[in-house]
Amino acid sequence: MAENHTDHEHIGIPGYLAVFAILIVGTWITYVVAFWDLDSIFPGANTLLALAIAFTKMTVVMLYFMHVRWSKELIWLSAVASFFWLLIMFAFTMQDYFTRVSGVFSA
Amino acid sequence: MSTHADAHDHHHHEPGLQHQFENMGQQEESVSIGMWMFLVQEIMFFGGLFTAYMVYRWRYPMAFAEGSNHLDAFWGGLNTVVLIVSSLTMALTVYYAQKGMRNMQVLMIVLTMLFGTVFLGVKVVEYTDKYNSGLIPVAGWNKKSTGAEVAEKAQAFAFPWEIKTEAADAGHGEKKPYINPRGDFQWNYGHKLVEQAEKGGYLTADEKIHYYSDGRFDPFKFQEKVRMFYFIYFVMTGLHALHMIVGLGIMAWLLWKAWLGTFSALYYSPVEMSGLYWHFVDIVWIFLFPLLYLLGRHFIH
Amino acid sequence: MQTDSWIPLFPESASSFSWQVDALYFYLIAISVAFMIPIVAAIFWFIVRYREREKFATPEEIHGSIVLETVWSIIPFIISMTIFLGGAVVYYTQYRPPDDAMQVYVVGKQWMWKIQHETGQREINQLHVPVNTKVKLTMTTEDVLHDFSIPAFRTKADVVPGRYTYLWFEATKPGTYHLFCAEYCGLNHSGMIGSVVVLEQDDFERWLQGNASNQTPVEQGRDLFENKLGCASCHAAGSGQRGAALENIYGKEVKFVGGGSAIVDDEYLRNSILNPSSQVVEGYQPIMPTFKGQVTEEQLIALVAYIKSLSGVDASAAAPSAPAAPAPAPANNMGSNSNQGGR
Amino acid sequence: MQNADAFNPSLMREPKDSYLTNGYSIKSWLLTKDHKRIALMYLISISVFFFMGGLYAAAIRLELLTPGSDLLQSATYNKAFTQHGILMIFFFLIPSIPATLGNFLLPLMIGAKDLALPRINLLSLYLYWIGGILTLYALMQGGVDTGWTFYTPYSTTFSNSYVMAVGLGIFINGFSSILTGLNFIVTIHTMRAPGMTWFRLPLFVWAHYATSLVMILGTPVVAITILLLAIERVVRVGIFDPAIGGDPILFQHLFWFYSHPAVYIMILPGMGVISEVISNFSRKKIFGYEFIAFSSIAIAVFGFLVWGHHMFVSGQSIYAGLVFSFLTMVVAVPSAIKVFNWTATMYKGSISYDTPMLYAIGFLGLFLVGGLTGLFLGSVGLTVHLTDTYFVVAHFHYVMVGGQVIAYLAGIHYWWPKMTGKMYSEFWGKVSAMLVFVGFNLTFFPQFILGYQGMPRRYASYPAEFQVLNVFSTAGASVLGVGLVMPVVYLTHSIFAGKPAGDNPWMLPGLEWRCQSPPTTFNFEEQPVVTWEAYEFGEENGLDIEEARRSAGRPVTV
Ligand code: HEA
Ligand code: HEA
Ligand code: HEC
Ligand code: CUA
Ligand SMILES: [Cu+2]
Repeated sequence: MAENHTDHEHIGIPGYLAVFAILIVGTWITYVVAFWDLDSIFPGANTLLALAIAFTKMTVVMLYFMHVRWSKELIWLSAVASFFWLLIMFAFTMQDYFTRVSGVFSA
Repeated sequence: MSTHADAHDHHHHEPGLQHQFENMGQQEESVSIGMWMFLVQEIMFFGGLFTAYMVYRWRYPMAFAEGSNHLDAFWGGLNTVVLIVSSLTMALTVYYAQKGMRNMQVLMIVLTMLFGTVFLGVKVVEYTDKYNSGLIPVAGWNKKSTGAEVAEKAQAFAFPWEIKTEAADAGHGEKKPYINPRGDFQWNYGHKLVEQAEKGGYLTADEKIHYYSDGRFDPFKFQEKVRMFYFIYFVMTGLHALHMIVGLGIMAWLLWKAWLGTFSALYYSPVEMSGLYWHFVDIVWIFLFPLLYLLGRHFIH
Repeated sequence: MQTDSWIPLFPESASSFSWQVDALYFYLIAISVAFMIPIVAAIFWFIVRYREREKFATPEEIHGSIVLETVWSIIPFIISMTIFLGGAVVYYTQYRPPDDAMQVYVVGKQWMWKIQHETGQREINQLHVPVNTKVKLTMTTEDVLHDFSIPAFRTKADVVPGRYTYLWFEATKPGTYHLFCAEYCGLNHSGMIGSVVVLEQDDFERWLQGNASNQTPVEQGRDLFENKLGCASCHAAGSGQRGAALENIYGKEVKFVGGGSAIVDDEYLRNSILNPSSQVVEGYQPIMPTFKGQVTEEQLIALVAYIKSLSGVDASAAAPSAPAAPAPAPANNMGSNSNQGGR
Repeated sequence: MQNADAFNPSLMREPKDSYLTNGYSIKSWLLTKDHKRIALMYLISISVFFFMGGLYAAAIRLELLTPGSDLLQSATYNKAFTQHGILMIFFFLIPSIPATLGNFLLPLMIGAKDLALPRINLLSLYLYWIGGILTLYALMQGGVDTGWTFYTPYSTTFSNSYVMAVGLGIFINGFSSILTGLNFIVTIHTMRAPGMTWFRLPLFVWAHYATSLVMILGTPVVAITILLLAIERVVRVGIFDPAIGGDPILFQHLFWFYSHPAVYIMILPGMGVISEVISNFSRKKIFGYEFIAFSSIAIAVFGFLVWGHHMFVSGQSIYAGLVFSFLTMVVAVPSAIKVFNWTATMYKGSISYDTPMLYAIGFLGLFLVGGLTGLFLGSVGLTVHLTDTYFVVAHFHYVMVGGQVIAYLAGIHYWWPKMTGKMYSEFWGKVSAMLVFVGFNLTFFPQFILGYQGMPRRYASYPAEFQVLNVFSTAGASVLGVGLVMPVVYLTHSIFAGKPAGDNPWMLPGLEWRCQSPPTTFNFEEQPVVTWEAYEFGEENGLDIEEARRSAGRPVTV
């Protein structure tokens, strides 16, 4: 922001291209891996891997394309907090579904 | 400290400084925090959909895998790449705006818009294919076909899953003749996964309840779960596409501003903010692609 | 329902665990009073004692006190944990049906409660149960959410379309108690009320005799088939039928116009009634109207049982265990216009 | 930090030149970016919605006078309470304090010329209007009958009322709320005057910061939920429909994910007002400033973890019920901390009995009852009996009407001289405060008893044995209604005939009292520099108390 007026460069064109390369490779890996049966290693492995790659991609986009790396703590905080809140929503909704069968209300 | 400008008088010493601020730094910081708060809001907005996706994918993994297998991973992948490229050009737009390089800025904005449009174009192709194949979950919104083309095959009254099509395996979106006089949702690609899953004992108890009637696999019930997948698919990608369209609008405005040479090393925050928005939309797709198009592929291959 | 309690305005308490709920209630009232009295007293004391004596006075500053803050955070926290634990214990009793309970099936429907006993008796908006006996309700609904609520027993539970929920109680006093629908369900929500009648064991036995189910599902099905729904106008036995012959079709294979065939089973029969045109039997016109939305799940069960009986399949064996409730399959077909045939 | 403003001729106006006189045309109001004008327009709009909601309440109470459904048929009654709930919650209570007092005072309190994003502020007002008009249109067409909670599948497949239009209205209104919250957060971060550190902020500002967090993190979820509901209704397929394997309870999860935190949108600003009023009218620094400030944030954050306590009997798992019950107890603690600190603040103060203070004391008592009965409802075993009865109705009216509405009235009276430059009639103010307090208790206390007796809510007719208490309740509502109409009359009257209030009628140190009443368009002639802590009443902070006593240009209290 204001203080950063001088350091416009951030990572420069080579940097941006590198991030781009990571994204493309990430996409390619996701695509290929989706056809392997990793679930035989442990159930959900496919999902886990796909999401892990997606998270990595998101992180580099946020850090470099969205310049979070050079931003104030507040921006960091809001980025992290929003995912934390998503997590709350997912976790507390799913805790109901995961435990329903064993409960008395079971379907 | 800069001179304060009166509201009635728009000649600022610094370009674009609004009356309520003391200086440019304060304004830029405000705008940037505001934008991030907006993005937080957007994340929660899509979050509701992801929650729904999660619940039902957990409940009906096989139906979701089936549904996802009939999205076209090629087009989806292509679109991912297209969007990533547009993100790159967007990032470069900001870069050139900061450098005050008008021409490169304009070029990058045009490229970004171009890729954005390509993305939407591909979506149109995909949606059309769903329309033609009877995969839009809303009754009456699919292509209506009396099935004259296949009448001779005497399948006019067959159950949909009995219509043999090769498309289930080929899966590259060529049109397959089918009968759908009222344009209903028509899942006619069989239920291979369930057959396999039945053998392998994969099905969860919950799935059994929801796919089975009287202990036997019930294609009707299965079809409805697949339909649910397509509902979620259309809402998620539809909202995403809506965001793309809004994004294109913003980019058009930006293009005009950049053309006029508004942005410089001193004043580029509109470019930066539009960039944040564009990247956000990209990030949503980064998740949509594997979740909708890819998960469950390995069951078949 | 009112009340032999010595506390004024206190509702009848008539189930094995209702005293627990009441105890918890009084515990909470005690806590509330214990907090209200000092706080309100302090407020009154302060506003009187420290009332403004001089306009715009500037009293001495007091900044705060960590000790006090800690004390008044920890004490409420501990107390609130006791409230939670109390609630948890009672909840556990309320929502854990015992295994040895008498079974009753409940189906909610806009705007009535349909109840069927294990022994076949049916009731509407009334539930007769014996005193001092554990009763377990297995409940669902044909349309929207409802809630089976018996205030005197201090328990209730929502009924949810497409799945079963459960409720149990053990009534401790004979009498008649309110039964309410406590989840908003549309127009006549406040009319969806009834009563729970708790009888002495003997009276209950007598009641069972008196109300012995005089119609088995098959009989009920015949009644529907011949009179109420008019199926017989097309399907009556004999020649010249417009509708397909239904005698002895159960378990057989039928062929469809345009190819394809199916084995006739419960699900097929059910589907033929709900979606006749999805599978038109060879040799007939697709003229049978759909009965979707016109027959209830119960009636479907009865119809299927009757049609099976035409093939000599004994449906009555299954009758008692066929609950009034529909199969776990979603009971509500109105909600979806999903086209099941999709031809 | 002297600022060029002081030398800006356009700001060196006659004292009577205020934001109210800066342009009289309709356009100067509709296109204004001035937070104070926007706040006033909000004030008028929410009052309209409040009285419409109140009329529905009157209809409800009249119908419940007798056991049968004689005045209103079920169909009408169902619409009455639904529309009462929707208007009151979405169009009155949620914007009540933030959009009026918050909008007006935040910039004044932190020493800014305006909110950081004035155009966004105006946009939020317009969204509020569009949403409101759409809703009113739907009500005119025939209304909705789903209850304000819109539970599926009734709302998606069974109700044939105007769910779509109202849903859309609420959806749009949601974005108004989001934008307000966004604006506040930005403003509090970037627009504070020099010297106004975080811990010198008035607690009103802290409360609004916490509220804004909830608005931003929660509201979008209800927006998407209502969107899904609307889509499902239109295209007749969706994810909540049990007929195709959807789960109606998922709707409840998503709905309450927002709507529980939303009840804190509905109380935190009120708590902010009460912190101000109690401290200022006891002329004593607030007790435990940091604890009140952080408890607001704690309420906002932990408020997101307890939504399942609205679903104890809905068919969610037993385990989830226990978890949510546990967390509900945890969120009650920060509220307790606040109550204790408020009480302690009055100790050794110099307490005046002006109308705002009377309202604030009323708030303490009523919120206490409302909050404590919240604990009844949070205790899962007890809720199984109490849920969906009048006990719940009484609980939430105690916290919403007894809490927020009364805090709102306290705030309106407290800042009325600042907003209009006029003093209202203290006499009538006190009468109204008394009437509201008495009427309120008479209306809603009997409902606790009714609830424990088992009278279900949303009932147009009820068994005859519940009648006596219902008659009390209706009688109380009439008193309450009169009490609530009175402020409208004497406040309006004061605009035209009230005594001029002066810039600082209560002799308080806050920044908002250090600018002109009513303030000029840019609030401060020169940018203020803050050198004092919040709530310091001494003369050394530039308050000329002696002079004020001498002139005593205001009615002297008891
Ligand atoms: C302003 C709005 C508001 C506020 C602030 C609250 C505050 C609280 N509410 Fe309320 N609530 C509603 C509005 C509100 N509620 C509404 C609208 C509904 C019904 C919705 C519908 O179904 O239509 C509802 C319903 C509702 C339910 C569901 C009832 C049901 O339908 O079955 C529950 C259950 O737990 C609950 C609990 C609580 C609790 C624990 C608090 C706590 O935050 C209260 C904390 C305060 C205190 C505890 C008082 C001060 C403390 C002390 C003096 C010290 C003593 C304290 C301890 C020992 C811990 N509320
Ligand atoms: C901000 C929120 C808010 C406010 C302020 C109020 C205010 C009031 N409410 Fe309401 N209420 C809700 C939110 C609110 N309510 C909600 C969310 C529900 C649940 C809806 C649902 O179930 O979906 C509900 C439900 C509800 C019910 C339960 C209906 C049912 O379940 O069947 C009742 C019954 O007594 C009631 C009564 C009242 C009364 C008497 C007032 C009074 O405080 C109102 C006083 C105001 C006036 C009376 C208007 C001003 C006066 C005049 C215009 C003069 C003319 C009138 C007279 C002289 C009488 N409300
Ligand atoms: C308007 C005349 C008509 C009425 C009324 C009617 N049906 Fe039919 N029904 C038909 C015809 C014609 C067929 C054969 C064509 C088809 O399958 O749609 C048929 C087929 C059936 C079949 C499938 C028979 C088979 O051999 O596979 C069943 C089961 C059935 N009907 C049950 C019922 C029941 C139960 C009712 C009443 C609730 C009913 N029908 C009312 C005309 C009717
Ligand atoms: Cu059924 Cu309310
Ligand atoms: Cu809540």
